Amino acid sequence: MNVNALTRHRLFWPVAVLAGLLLANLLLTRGFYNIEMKDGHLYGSLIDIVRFGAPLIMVSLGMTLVIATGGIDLSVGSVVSISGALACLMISDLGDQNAVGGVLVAVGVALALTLVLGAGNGVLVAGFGIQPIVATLILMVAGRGLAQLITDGQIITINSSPYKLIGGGYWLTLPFGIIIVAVLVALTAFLTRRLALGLLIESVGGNAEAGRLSGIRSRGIVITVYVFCALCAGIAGLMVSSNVSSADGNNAGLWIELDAILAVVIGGTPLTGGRFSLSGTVLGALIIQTLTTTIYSVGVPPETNLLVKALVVTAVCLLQSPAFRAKVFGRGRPAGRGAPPSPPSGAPGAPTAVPARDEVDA
Amino acid sequence: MTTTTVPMRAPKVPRKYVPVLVTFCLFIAMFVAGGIRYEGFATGQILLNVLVDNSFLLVLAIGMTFVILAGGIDLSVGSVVALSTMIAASMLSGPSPWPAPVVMLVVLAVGTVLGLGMGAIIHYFEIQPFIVTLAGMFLARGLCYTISTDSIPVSDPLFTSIAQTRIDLGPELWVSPSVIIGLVVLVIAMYVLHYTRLGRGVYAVGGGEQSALLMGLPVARTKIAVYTISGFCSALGGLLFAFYTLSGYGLHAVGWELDAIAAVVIGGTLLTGGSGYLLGTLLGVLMLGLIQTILSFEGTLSSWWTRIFIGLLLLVFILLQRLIGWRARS
Amino acid sequence: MAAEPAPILRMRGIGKYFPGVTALDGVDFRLLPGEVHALMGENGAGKSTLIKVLTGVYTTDAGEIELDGRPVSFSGPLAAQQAGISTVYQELNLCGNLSVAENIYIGREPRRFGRIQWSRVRKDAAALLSRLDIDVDVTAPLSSYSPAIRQMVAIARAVDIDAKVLILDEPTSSLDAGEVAQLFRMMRRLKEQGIAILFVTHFLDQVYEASDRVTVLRNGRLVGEYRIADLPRVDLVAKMIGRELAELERLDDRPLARTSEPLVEAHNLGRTGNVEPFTMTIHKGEVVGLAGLLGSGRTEIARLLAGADHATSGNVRIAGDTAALRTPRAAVRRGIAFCPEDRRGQGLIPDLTVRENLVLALQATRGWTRPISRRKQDELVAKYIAALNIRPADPEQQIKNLSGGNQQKVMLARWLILEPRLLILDEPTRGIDVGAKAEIQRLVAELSDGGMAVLFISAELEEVLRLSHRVGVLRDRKLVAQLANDDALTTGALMETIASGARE
Amino acid sequence: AGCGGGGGGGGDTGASAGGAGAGDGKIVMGFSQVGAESGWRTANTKSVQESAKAAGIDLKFSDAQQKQENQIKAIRSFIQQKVDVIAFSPVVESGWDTVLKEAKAASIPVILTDRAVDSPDTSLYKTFLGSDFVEEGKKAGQWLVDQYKDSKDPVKIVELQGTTGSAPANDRKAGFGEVIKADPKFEIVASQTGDFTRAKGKEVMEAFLKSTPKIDVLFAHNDDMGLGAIEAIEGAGKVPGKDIKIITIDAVKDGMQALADGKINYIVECSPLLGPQLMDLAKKVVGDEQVPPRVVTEETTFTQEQAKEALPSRQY
Ligand SMILES: Nc1ncnc2c1ncn2[C@@H]1O[C@H](COP(=O)(O)OP(=O)(O)OP(=O)(O)O)[C@@H](O)[C@H]1O
Ligand SMILES: Nc1ncnc2c1ncn2[C@@H]1O[C@H](COP(=O)(O)OP(=O)(O)OP(=O)(O)O)[C@@H](O)[C@H]1O
Ligand SMILES: [Mg+2]
Ligand SMILES: [Mg+2]
Repeated sequence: MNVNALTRHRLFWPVAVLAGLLLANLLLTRGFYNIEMKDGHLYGSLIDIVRFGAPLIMVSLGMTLVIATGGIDLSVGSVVSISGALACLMISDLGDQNAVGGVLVAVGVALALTLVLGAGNGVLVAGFGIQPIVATLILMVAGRGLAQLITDGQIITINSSPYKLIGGGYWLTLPFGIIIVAVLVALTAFLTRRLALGLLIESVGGNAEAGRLSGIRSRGIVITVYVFCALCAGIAGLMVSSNVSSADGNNAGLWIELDAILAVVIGGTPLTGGRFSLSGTVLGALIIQTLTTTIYSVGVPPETNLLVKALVVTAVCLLQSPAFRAKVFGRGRPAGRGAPPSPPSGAPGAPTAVPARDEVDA
Repeated sequence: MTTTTVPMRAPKVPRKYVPVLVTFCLFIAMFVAGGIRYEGFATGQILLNVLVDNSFLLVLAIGMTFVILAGGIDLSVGSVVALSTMIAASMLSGPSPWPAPVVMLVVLAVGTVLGLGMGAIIHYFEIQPFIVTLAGMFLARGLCYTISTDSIPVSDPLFTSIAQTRIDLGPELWVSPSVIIGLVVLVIAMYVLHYTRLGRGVYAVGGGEQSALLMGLPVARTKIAVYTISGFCSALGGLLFAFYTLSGYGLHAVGWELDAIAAVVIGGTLLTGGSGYLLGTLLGVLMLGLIQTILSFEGTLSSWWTRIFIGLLLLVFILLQRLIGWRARS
Repeated sequence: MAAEPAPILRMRGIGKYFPGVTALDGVDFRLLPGEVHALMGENGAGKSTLIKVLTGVYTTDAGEIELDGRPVSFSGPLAAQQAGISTVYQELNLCGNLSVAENIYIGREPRRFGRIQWSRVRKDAAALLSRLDIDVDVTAPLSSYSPAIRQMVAIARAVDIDAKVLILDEPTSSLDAGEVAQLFRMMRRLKEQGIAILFVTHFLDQVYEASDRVTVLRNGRLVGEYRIADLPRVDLVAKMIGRELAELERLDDRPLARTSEPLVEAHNLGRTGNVEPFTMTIHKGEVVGLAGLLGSGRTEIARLLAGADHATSGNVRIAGDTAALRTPRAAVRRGIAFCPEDRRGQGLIPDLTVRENLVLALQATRGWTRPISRRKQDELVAKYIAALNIRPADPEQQIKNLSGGNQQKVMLARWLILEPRLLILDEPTRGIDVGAKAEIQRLVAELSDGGMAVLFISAELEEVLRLSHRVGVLRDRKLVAQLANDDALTTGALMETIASGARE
Repeated sequence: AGCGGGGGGGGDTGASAGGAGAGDGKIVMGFSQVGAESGWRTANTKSVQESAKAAGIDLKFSDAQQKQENQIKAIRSFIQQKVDVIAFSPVVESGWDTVLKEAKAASIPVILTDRAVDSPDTSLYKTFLGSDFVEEGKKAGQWLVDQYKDSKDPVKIVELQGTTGSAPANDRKAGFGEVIKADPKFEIVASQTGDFTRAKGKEVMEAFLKSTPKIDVLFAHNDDMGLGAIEAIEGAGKVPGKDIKIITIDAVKDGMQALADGKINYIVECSPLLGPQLMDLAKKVVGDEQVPPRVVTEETTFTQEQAKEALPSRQY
């Protein structure tokens, strides 16, 4: 594959940005690439990125499918807090918090609740035809209240080693969260790419009416996707609460919906629905988490955190934009994009460009 | 609720106004319900207070309506409000404060330029508005903190007098100057949307950018214009908020972008663009404000029940809006 | 030959290259003032691309353009419009969310002191449309009208713009004979005013009726420019497809309506406000054509039978069983396939590839748990790309990059793959070139011989007559007659029925 | 953003005194709370609600969801409802003059709790009841200075700040910085916001541990971030409280437990239990009695030994 084809690959720029961020750390952060064995598990900044990034990847994964159907789910942050809160509440009520059975029940109940919440979103969107952003806004607002209702506004602290495993533990030297994420990403990839779910989702998102006339049960698909998204958020919620062995109804998953949407979009899935890219989403989430970790490690003063973030996000998007590369780095823009056409530069005997006057007189 | 009259009246109005009408009737129904339930609720001033307390949100939502009608979205509005209050407060304080009118102009200019920049990036580099304005949101909020992490009080006489002026409308009825500003902006915006080419272009671009381009409409100008308008409205909203609170603070207006979007969408505007009315946006803002008012009259809700209650009210409202809308159409 | 006037428009050596596709290569083109110039070529020949390059939608990769003797390069349709080139593009480009009147005047509304005068917009639009014999509510949103009406609105908009050059890319593909006659009358009037008209169509009759000269493209290259009077039809076709077409063969005379077992029996099926209750039976292996004017309700009947709309009265029996066709899915499962007329709005999934668009309906019926293996997909796709001669023959090309006619073929293939019992085709040959049209007609005939029932809707009466065993005639959303396609039935007779009512 | 976060404890919240109007002689108090953004805040809310009940005061409670405009709206509506006294914890310091003037015009006395407002016109409110965040920061710094007064070696400090821009974060940072800057051996080597939450506290601390070669002391603006950081420190194979000394603020139950367990070295208390004092003040204010313009809550500091003693009797 030549360089040109490589740069044209849809994931080239996200990968390049991630590499750039990692490279920046090589220069700026001491020991960023050190990976040691500590107490039988891997330890280092790179491991941290995946470990703390795991919940974001989970949420973004579900979000990708929702966005592919042309929707959006603002309620994921609330679902994160609800699932963590419920699981921790149930575990804190256990006589023996280390009982695997009890923990499993708690996890099961919490996830079951997220399924119900997701179905609620799905029904509002697909059944009642409410615009996704408002439909999920309802749960976004009410859900946090629900989480606080569950925790009674306090932070529930638990002490359960089986539960701790989910988000804070290790298995086979690897953080367990990473394994969960890997399994779920693989499963999603299987369902969408090996089985035909992906095609149907992309059709619903690309042109819902055409999908309907082709005999796709689009309502069912849309509901399924919201349920899946809530489930992913629920698992992320378990990870977050397990990582700190406590449930914080108010702060868990706060603003994660924005980060997740950002990850999806950086990964190359358009918000208008249609084509989606799971690998792009994972990359996008990793970029965001690497950026966060970098900000912490490099010693950026907290007041400028957001400026750095704004800068990097803008840079990623500009690099990814073919129009930007064409305009700034010269031609090389894949031809054939419709709007907006730019006049040919330096054509021999340059013709007089006819400028667009602002208005045509009637 | 007393909404049964809606389907009977609806068929007489053109179909496209049905959503706005339904929203209006639901708003009235909710107000009446509040009046029945709470003592001292059903007064004119309560209604006016909703305006007084939400004039800045109204202005934001107006800008947002332009953007959403054109098929875009603007997440930066809340941060730009914060930045505006911050610029205003920091310029008005300190050893040598600037004159207030100059400050206002600077604030409006900064907001407008930010909007213009984002619009240009969105259009010329073909990047999704969601990320560009999200970056704008980070940027504006980040700039706030670089100005100061503290809140800065405003003691400028002009600002203070605007803040504390009451315009009497009758016995025990008053509004603030901000309400007048908000309503003036609303009227101008309605005029622009319905009686100028720019406004119609906004609808056309929202209906289909490619189509609009092939029809020979000035798509670039229109797209950039809506973000510029939104930037201006955010800055103006920021000024109104600075009047309201007489302070500048980097943590002001967190999450307002969602409030503004919600107001617009509740008002019946389609997020996909091309369909909706500013009157709906006004109703959406009033609706959100009314929910807040009901909450404060409810008085005994704990914090989380407050949130759940807001969610439930929204849900009921939106479901009714939807179902009545369906019935009225069919 | 009289001295030719200087061309108003001249394109030289135009090249346009898309990744993997050469759409145009060294094409010359000129347009004289006061002429109607036809641009001909097979699907994918590059006609629309040439128009888009000319009007600045695409940038040129090679070559130059002169308007009125001055070199130009437009930054976009707006600039082209301002320079006096008014265009109706092939993909209807109007805004469905705006009113009909607004679609005609947007961007150039009459204003006073900067304020749009809505009453004038409405009045002028109504007047303009009534001159074209279109009777619609100009304040209703355009999306509530059928593609044909939208097409007429687009034309109305284009001719109303003060222009030196008028470009019409397949304006007639969804119009019926009456509308076409209207259009031609208007074109003649404009021509007399000295306006140059570039006109793309796949109908040879129309080319010979309306145009003065013709430019033929093949595979993105110029074949030649001819005076239409000097070029017999067979030669024109030969130049377009690069070989002699083995005559536009007459399909075997269709046998009379088959009396085999009924497949679909609609009894008093209707939908208030859309189509009055009708009773109709379609037998196995039978092709039923539907004829009628614009908005006469053909599409509505198709949609009812396909489960795309709910019926408000009546019932349907399929192969003897009562069937509730509540959703398209229910219809598809009972073997009814529906290829809608609105390709862009209801057919294509623009971002997906040709392959994915092609297998979509089949996959939908199988459900997501039973994927079609990639090998099977490739097989099917290869088969239909070859059968319908879809170009470029690249299954992984995004469908939005295909030419209009090729998109239509993919849509058709999506339903053929299903091997349904009843195939409903609403304007399937719209925008399809002569060769491919004959191909599709033969295919339909073959399928019906194989036992498939077909409901065939087309604005072209000849086509309806050529294919159908029986013709249903609609007027004012009412099925007024069902005629056996015997020798007595001619297009003339059919027109008469459409115009006057039942001939039972 | 709150004074802090965290805390265990349970209990019910139903504080609705039934059907009381202004007419039956009961004092009606309108209370506008910032929100429920932390356990600290919830404990604060609960304390207010419970003591109102105990004191026989009819409480109208309104939650502002961390928005100043909501608080202003709530105060306006209290004025409209003609309550006897208004109390509120301001979200921010600035911007209250307008609405407080309205209250003054309606002759409704106002009590500030938890945080002050920066209005120059002190006649707008009767009194301010609450902690002094700067003082808290200073206490934390003072302990540190005392601990290391005999050592000459440089002391490397990392700081976990609260939510950027929030008053407690700004003030605690300032107070702490002011005290330690007296001696150049104290150096803050890294400082980052942990948003007052355990999760962020852990995440940031993990990054500090890797990027900063030597950390002697951690100063966290609240217990929760400290608790998160403890997990990170343990994960890195170090011993919290020994290898890295930890100072936090708040003294919620989980924090006190960790202090008693030796994982935290010092906690500065920031008490949320303002309710009883508030009700006393309210009664006095309504009864036109004189009240001091500033009432500082009774707060203390805890060492590990003190924590062990105090732990059993902690309310939250
Ligand atoms: N944006 C694009 N990207 C890639 N290929 C394109 C694009 N647009 C057009 N093409 C290709 O260019 C060729 C010419 O297409 P064009 O639309 O000009 O054909 P046409 O002559 O108008 O055909 P039809 O009669 O079917 O409308 C086709 O092969 C088409 O697939
Ligand atoms: N001339 C007209 N005047 C008013 N409304 C019309 C007219 N033509 C079409 N319509 C509208 O368009 C809708 C679509 O009609 P329909 O698609 O059933 O017609 P059709 O017979 O399929 O003709 P075609 O598809 O060629 O337009 C009709 O229900 C009607 O509302
Ligand atoms: Mg074409
Ligand atoms: Mg039709």
